[in-house]
Amino acid sequence: MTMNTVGRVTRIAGTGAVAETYTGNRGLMLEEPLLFERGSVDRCGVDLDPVPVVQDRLAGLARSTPIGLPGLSEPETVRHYTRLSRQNYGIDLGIFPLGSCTMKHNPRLNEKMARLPGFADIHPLQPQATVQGALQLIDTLAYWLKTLTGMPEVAMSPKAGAHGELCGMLAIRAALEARGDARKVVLVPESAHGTNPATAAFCGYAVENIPANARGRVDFEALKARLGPDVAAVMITNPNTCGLFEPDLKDICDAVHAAGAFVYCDGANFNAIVGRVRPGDLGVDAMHINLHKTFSTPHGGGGPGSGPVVFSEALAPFAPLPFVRKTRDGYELVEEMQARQTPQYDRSFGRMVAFHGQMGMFVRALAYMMSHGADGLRQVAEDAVLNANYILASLKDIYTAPFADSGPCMHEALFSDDFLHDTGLTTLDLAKAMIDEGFHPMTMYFPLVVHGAMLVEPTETESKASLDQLIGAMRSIAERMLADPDAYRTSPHLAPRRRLDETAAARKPVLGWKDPVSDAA
Amino acid sequence: MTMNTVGRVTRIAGTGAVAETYTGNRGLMLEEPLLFERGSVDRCGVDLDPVPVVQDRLAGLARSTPIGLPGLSEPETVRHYTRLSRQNYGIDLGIFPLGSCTMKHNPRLNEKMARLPGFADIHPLQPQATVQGALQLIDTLAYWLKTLTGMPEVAMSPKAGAHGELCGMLAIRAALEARGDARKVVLVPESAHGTNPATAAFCGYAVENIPANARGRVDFEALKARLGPDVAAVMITNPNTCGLFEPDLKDICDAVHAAGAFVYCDGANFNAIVGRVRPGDLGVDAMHINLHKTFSTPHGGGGPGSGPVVFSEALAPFAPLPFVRKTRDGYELVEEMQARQTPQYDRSFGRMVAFHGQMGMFVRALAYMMSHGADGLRQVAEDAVLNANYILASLKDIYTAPFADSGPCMHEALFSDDFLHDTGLTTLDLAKAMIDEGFHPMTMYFPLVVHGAMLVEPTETESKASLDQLIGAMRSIAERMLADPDAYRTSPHLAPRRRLDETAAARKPVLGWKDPVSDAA
Amino acid sequence: MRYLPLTQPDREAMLGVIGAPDIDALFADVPASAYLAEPIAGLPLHSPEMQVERALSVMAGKNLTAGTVPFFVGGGAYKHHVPATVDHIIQRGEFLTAYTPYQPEIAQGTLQVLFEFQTQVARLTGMEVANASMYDGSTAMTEAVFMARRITRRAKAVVSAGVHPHYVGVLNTLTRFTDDEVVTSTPSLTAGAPGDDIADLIAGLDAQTSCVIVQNPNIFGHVADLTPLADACHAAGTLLIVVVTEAMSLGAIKSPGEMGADIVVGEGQSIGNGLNFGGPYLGLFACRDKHVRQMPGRLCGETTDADGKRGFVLTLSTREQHIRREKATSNICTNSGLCALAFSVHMTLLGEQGLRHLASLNHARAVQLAERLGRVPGVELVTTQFFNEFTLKLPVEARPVIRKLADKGVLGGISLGRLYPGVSELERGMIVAVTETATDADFDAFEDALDEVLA
Amino acid sequence: MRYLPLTQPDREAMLGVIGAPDIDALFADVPASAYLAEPIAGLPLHSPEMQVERALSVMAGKNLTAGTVPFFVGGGAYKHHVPATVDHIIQRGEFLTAYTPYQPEIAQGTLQVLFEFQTQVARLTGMEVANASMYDGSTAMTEAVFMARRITRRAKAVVSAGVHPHYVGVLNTLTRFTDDEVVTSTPSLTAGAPGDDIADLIAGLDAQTSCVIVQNPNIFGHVADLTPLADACHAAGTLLIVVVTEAMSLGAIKSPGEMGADIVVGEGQSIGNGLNFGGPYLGLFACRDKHVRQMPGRLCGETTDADGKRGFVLTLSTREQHIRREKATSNICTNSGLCALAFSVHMTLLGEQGLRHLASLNHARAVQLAERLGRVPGVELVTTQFFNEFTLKLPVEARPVIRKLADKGVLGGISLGRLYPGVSELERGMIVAVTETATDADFDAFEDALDEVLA
Ligand SMILES: Cc1ncc(COP(=O)(O)O)c(C=O)c1O
Ligand SMILES: Cc1ncc(COP(=O)(O)O)c(C=O)c1O
Repeated sequence: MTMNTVGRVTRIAGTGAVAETYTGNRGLMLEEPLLFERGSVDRCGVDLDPVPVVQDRLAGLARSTPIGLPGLSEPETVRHYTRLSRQNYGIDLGIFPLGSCTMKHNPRLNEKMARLPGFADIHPLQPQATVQGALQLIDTLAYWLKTLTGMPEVAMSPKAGAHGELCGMLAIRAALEARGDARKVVLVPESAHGTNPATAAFCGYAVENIPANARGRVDFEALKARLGPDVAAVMITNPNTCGLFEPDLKDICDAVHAAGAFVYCDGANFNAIVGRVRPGDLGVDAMHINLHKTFSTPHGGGGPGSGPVVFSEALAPFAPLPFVRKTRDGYELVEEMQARQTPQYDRSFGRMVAFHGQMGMFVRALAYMMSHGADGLRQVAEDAVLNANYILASLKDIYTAPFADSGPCMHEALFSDDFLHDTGLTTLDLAKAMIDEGFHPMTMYFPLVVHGAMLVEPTETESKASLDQLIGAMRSIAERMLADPDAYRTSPHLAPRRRLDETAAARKPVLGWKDPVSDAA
Repeated sequence: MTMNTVGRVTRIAGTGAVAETYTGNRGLMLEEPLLFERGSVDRCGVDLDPVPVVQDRLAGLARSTPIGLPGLSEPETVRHYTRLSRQNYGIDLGIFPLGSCTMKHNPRLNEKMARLPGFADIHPLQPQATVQGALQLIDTLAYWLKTLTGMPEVAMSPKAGAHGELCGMLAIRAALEARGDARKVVLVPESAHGTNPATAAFCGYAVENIPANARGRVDFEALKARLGPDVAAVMITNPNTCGLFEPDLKDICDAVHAAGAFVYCDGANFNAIVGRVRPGDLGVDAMHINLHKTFSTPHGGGGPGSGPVVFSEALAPFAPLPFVRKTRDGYELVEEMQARQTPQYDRSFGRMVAFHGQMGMFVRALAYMMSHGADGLRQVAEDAVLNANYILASLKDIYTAPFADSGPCMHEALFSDDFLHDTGLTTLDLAKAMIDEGFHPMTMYFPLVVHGAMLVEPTETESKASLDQLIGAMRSIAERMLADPDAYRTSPHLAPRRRLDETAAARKPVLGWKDPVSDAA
Repeated sequence: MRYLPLTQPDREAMLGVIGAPDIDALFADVPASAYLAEPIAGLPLHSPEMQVERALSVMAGKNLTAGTVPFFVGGGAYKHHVPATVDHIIQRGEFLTAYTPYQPEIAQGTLQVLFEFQTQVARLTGMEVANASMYDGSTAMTEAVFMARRITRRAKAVVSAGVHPHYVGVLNTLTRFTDDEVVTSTPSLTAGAPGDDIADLIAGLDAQTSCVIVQNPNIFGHVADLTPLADACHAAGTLLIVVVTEAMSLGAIKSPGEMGADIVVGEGQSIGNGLNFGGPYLGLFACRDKHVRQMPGRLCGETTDADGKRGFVLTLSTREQHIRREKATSNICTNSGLCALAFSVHMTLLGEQGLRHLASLNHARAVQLAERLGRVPGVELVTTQFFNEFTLKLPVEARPVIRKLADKGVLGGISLGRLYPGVSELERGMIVAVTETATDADFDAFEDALDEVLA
Repeated sequence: MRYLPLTQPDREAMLGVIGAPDIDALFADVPASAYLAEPIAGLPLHSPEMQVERALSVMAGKNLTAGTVPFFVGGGAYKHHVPATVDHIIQRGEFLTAYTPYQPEIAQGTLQVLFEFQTQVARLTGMEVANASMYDGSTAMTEAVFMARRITRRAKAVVSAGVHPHYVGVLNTLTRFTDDEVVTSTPSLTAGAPGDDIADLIAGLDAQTSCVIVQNPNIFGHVADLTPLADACHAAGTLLIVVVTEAMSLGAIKSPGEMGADIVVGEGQSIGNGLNFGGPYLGLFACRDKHVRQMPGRLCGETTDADGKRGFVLTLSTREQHIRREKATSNICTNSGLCALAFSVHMTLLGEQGLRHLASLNHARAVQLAERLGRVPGVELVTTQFFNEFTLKLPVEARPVIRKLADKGVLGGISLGRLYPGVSELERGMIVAVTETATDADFDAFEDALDEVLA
């Protein structure tokens, strides 16, 4: 029988019943051992054709030593992963209000479309004549993205938001070099997502921070003061990571351009303005779009995503290979060969990935865009902003809301744990209490400009009833925490695991399974 | 905040934490209101083309009054059903040892094949030339079923086991009438499944019971004694519902035939002998096969199933319409028209369903059979029997095993709650304790011939590790029940619901939602 | 073998625990003469997933798929667009691989769905209570006749000429050997009201009649007001059973309940379920509260648990075979649970607003096509009041016309010759169904092809 | 609109709570000049699911699907049979719709999968530790070069001529603006060992060389023993980075780890993932324990919870951008989580036994086809030691041959002319990949078509 660590048998209050079980399971909350504890190298969940006898051509390099890959029969495999899945939360289960992540509904139509063999079962290097439909799809999606952003060009191959940032910053680099101007400094607001400075550094820029003003926006004066001949670009997020629109963005763009630099816009928060504002109208030079946020492709527990980047006229010539062009009799994929042969393509800064980008995500995103249409996408932004403001308005009397006085927010509401100060409880404790209530918590401790930040992004795919339940629970948690703080220092209690020791994990990392026997031997 | 009924606030033992939540959720165990509480008639989760304006032709019968069907947006719909699904147990979660139900692994290949548009998107009344592949599939499956059972004919259209029984009993009736012999009595062993007597009664037979002997088999002497000119048929289950092979079945068949009657075999337990024994070799005249048991089509929370019936030469001419025949240039579906025109078909007793049976299940079953092949299916029976005997052998020292002395069982192990007699606990209590341990319980109180029966059918798709865990838990529960019975009178405690009041449900049935407002008005 | 977890060492260890020398020892009860020593001859051995997929894909490829051609076949099975969400939900392992909810504490998912389904069906049909599903519409109809017999203690059932002939066939099969008397008649293609025999049905009512069974819209697509029939039935102590083979019609047409039906049975395939060459489908069964204890099939009911929380259970099982055996209201056990889930998910997506819209769309499109085809020379529109299906009378026999249309890649409908073999007055009739899935291009293709075939 | 739950009354009530007169008030920060009053022009309005499905199906229908033709295209993306179970699992909402597991108490499913995935990848590559995935093989390779620079503090990377030219292209792009020096060379079709420059690589090692990057099997399919190269690298203080673009090969060929690699990167698409026209794919990244703190990407590690129960968390995040910002080891955030799940499920189904079998099957089939095609007049088999992919030298330029084969319904491989535009020595080369999915009939069709095209 499983006991808690102190070895007591716990009884369920109000009954004589024992709370621990022999299996460690608790009704439908099931424990699952590791594959390496369950499987063995001689088990197998596939049947295969017999291997014809041939003289091998492996250069004497046949793999002969044991690999250590356990297998399972098919029934065991299904069960292993199904049981594990049930230890996860997902949008399909409830609201997932992770600020900056735009966890919206993932339509199953998109999944179905992405699995059409005509999209899922074609090879990236098939002759172009055999993939005209795929190229058409990419071209159509590109058209939507350009039209929605009001930008003249788009690079489709980046694999995620951060990869899109890289693409944009490389294009800026290429444009600067093309004019013989090796500027090296990139200005990044303090509130920026970590990928922004990391990206800039990744392609060789020096990063400098720009402070925020008291209203949670970029300090325009500080920015202007720093502009100069060494500044290559400003990376700015709009709406920013405090969930606020940057009202000066147009002016910032003008000032940056006047200083001979470029504006990279982090478009992770495009959901707040899609159909309402075209970033091109604000003057940005490059912006990535997370198809896995605004355009509903699923996050899959960490990926894959897709991060197309739109470009201004100034950067368009430098867009990466490959790309799709509409020709008189179809669609052409412009790769190295075509770029060599075509003068107007030879300024491309080159290839960012082995193939043409995240086709699976393109199909999903286009299905989503076509479903919503221009009218629906506009409604998306409106409802996303409405939902966030409803939460802000409903909680700001009890939760500290650092920028609530400066007006409405966009698609996410920012709070902090200041109001818990006297209890010794923190944002972390509050998040864990939400887990017991059956919610995924909000984003914690981001953006860094607010201490103990809680960033709540409901998205437009939450109903009012869902928001009301979240608001009710968050109010109730806050009230209970203020009244009885000790009851909330060790949450969660009702999840598959209690609080996990992250410090111990990092101190002596165990990053893979070690077989007890073989490793002891 | 949700409280338990007595209104106390429960704290989690060993911490100051409160066990109840505002939402009623408990971590990942989520509560979900009824659709009728969540949705409303003006919400909608689909978009549709606009309706062209026409002069209607509804005979003045347009539906004008409110219907009361609430809708939900698509995200809410996905969530409603996903949350509900998580309150269910299924084979994908763990062993589902319901005796007589053959809850085996449901391969996903079968699901994929059944969804091929060439099978899923064809109409039953398309011209035959446009559905030759579908007719070929039915004919191929029929061939497998006939070959596996050693019977010359099969009726494919019955929709489930009980419907197959009906089919078989109607064929017997037709055969008797064809020889002008209006016998009306059907003999059914006490241990038979309820569908057997119900079916016999449904098509106008009088049902009489045959007792079981001390070894859990049909009392052959009693049966022989009852045979006579009024007996139309004997319905017998083999392996029987105690999980035992009927060793006298061949002799029974001979005796029944000698008395001018027929033997209907309930083939629900075919999984125990598939590939090892052909029922045709034992002399039965008709037997249904639950494709949703032996051949792995999923149970779907209650259905659909499929119950093809194999026939002996004596009954073959009476098989129902429609059926498929291989012709020189393809496959023919024999319906009423063809039957009228073809003398050898005119003895069919007629049609059992509107169309041709459970095509979706046929595809799955054939995919399963082809995957296993003749060799694999034989191994299925062996492993199913081995698994059941392993459980029997591992538990019979503590669980009462009424027939364990009479030798090995087949595919299921039968126990009773006799060993709990002094504790006042019953089969029901034991089943509910298994729920807390994370298992679906065995079949309870069936067959009726054993008091407090527990019928455990693991199937061949359970691993030894899975059986060992079940056995360990069942031993542990039994030991704990004997030691501390009071702790187990009110299980389950850890499932989404505690014990439900079935008596109250039946006393004043509430079989649908009543809108609080409109019904009060 | 990929579905079998036991390894050879497992098997040996387990035999050891059992104390059996080998696997054959466990089959000792099987007579030697019937115990096979080798895999059954004539069948292939096990096969990799890829090979099975290939072989079945070849078979599937030989069929002409509804979604790829102009498609107008109905007659009790309809091609509607099923949202992708539906299929996703029914593939959740917790729904797909669960059994009948006999352990309600860990089956609240299935049970709440059934409770919601029952409510949806009751409201859709305009009745008070619905069960948790039957096999299909045809078997549900037979069960309704038997239920009427139990309620009225009369044995004569009168079937309208407008009822689907396959449904009538099923009823005839099931009553062939019982004491039930079933009165049927052959329909006629009366212009404007094909198969409408309400007046005759009323006239024929007598004190022996347990029930009258009428289909609406009927097999020819014709829609009728059943209220006078219901009134007459009730005056005669007879139950009115209404059959609905196109559930979508209930979004547009007055419900059977509103017209006075006592029992409503139907085919629910149209909502949430694909064509599937005829199965699995979804039998709907609804009636009045007062008759619930005579209903066949499973019922889910509300109750509370030991903590006082709301929950659901299967209930009134004293009607059922596993409790009542030969005295049960039916022998049904396995039903159409997963199809009911698909129905319920689709209905939830639609909601009342969506259902009404979709039904109107079906109707309007059918009106458009009917009027177009009615203008094809030599073609007569026989059904003038309909939902999404109507009957045409062609200048020639319909069966070969339909085959020729198929050769041109148009699946144009069902010939009455196929449904009523040997009835020469009907052989020029053709039933055409139109749903939201048919495009204008499909209409054009159909009209052109029909023109050509009839030319 | 089906994805939007708010109704108009909801919106009004919510605006009331907010105290905003209308929705525009919430967008007050947007400059009027940029605030659009109407839906954006040039885009269609919202569309029913059925219409979207139809439009996309038309596009999909314009592509020649690998599964429908004899198919031999490889070059870093391979068509293997993916069991149906894999797709079922990755569609579980709890996996599909979860975010990165930042709240481990309710993400143990994803986390345990990652822990298992990391272990599988480490063992498969013969390394000590693997991360939780990168975008794809090509970006993983660039990250490996940057990691080597951090470890060695040297800036010169030497790339073997046998590395996939697209991978080299990605590296060149990323290093174009940094201080890194990348040494590349053009391969030659040396009979028996195309692209094999190990001797040159060894000869060229110097004290500035941070890393040598070599692909095995290389782009021409050629398999080489890397042990001498590894030894030479280590003697020079240089790291050996091995790229594997066909993960399946690791079931047949000695692992890079066994041959002395310091970092192994690869494309994991082959296992569990479809072709998808190039993405999403799965970057594999593995190294030695001692270098783990210089690794890019997420890592999942084991720990315990407050009750002492084992659990998993993301760990060592001080390497990552969200903590370290411009000092992070990489800018990667979103990775290929769901593709890693698919890989892991397929690998679990295979197990070591299945993987070895499948890899042998691939190899044997490739040997069979290589020997057949090598006998076609005028065709030379250039790669003689390979796994499941080899290069042929045709008597004529390969690009048009491949197009003509496609016209005959055979997708026969990749022309080197496409991969190496302008390198005339390579233009007659053609890379052919053979997996378990190719049948004997496919072989026949390929040989016949090639015969005809070359005739
Ligand atoms: C504001 C912001 N920028 C950039 C990113 C990086 O995007 P990705 O994770 O797709 O690389 C994120 C993702 O969380 C983000 O929230
Ligand atoms: C022994 C036996 N006979 C008959 C049946 C009835 O089969 P079905 O539920 O498919 O109608 C069952 C099903 O549980 C059974 O176990």
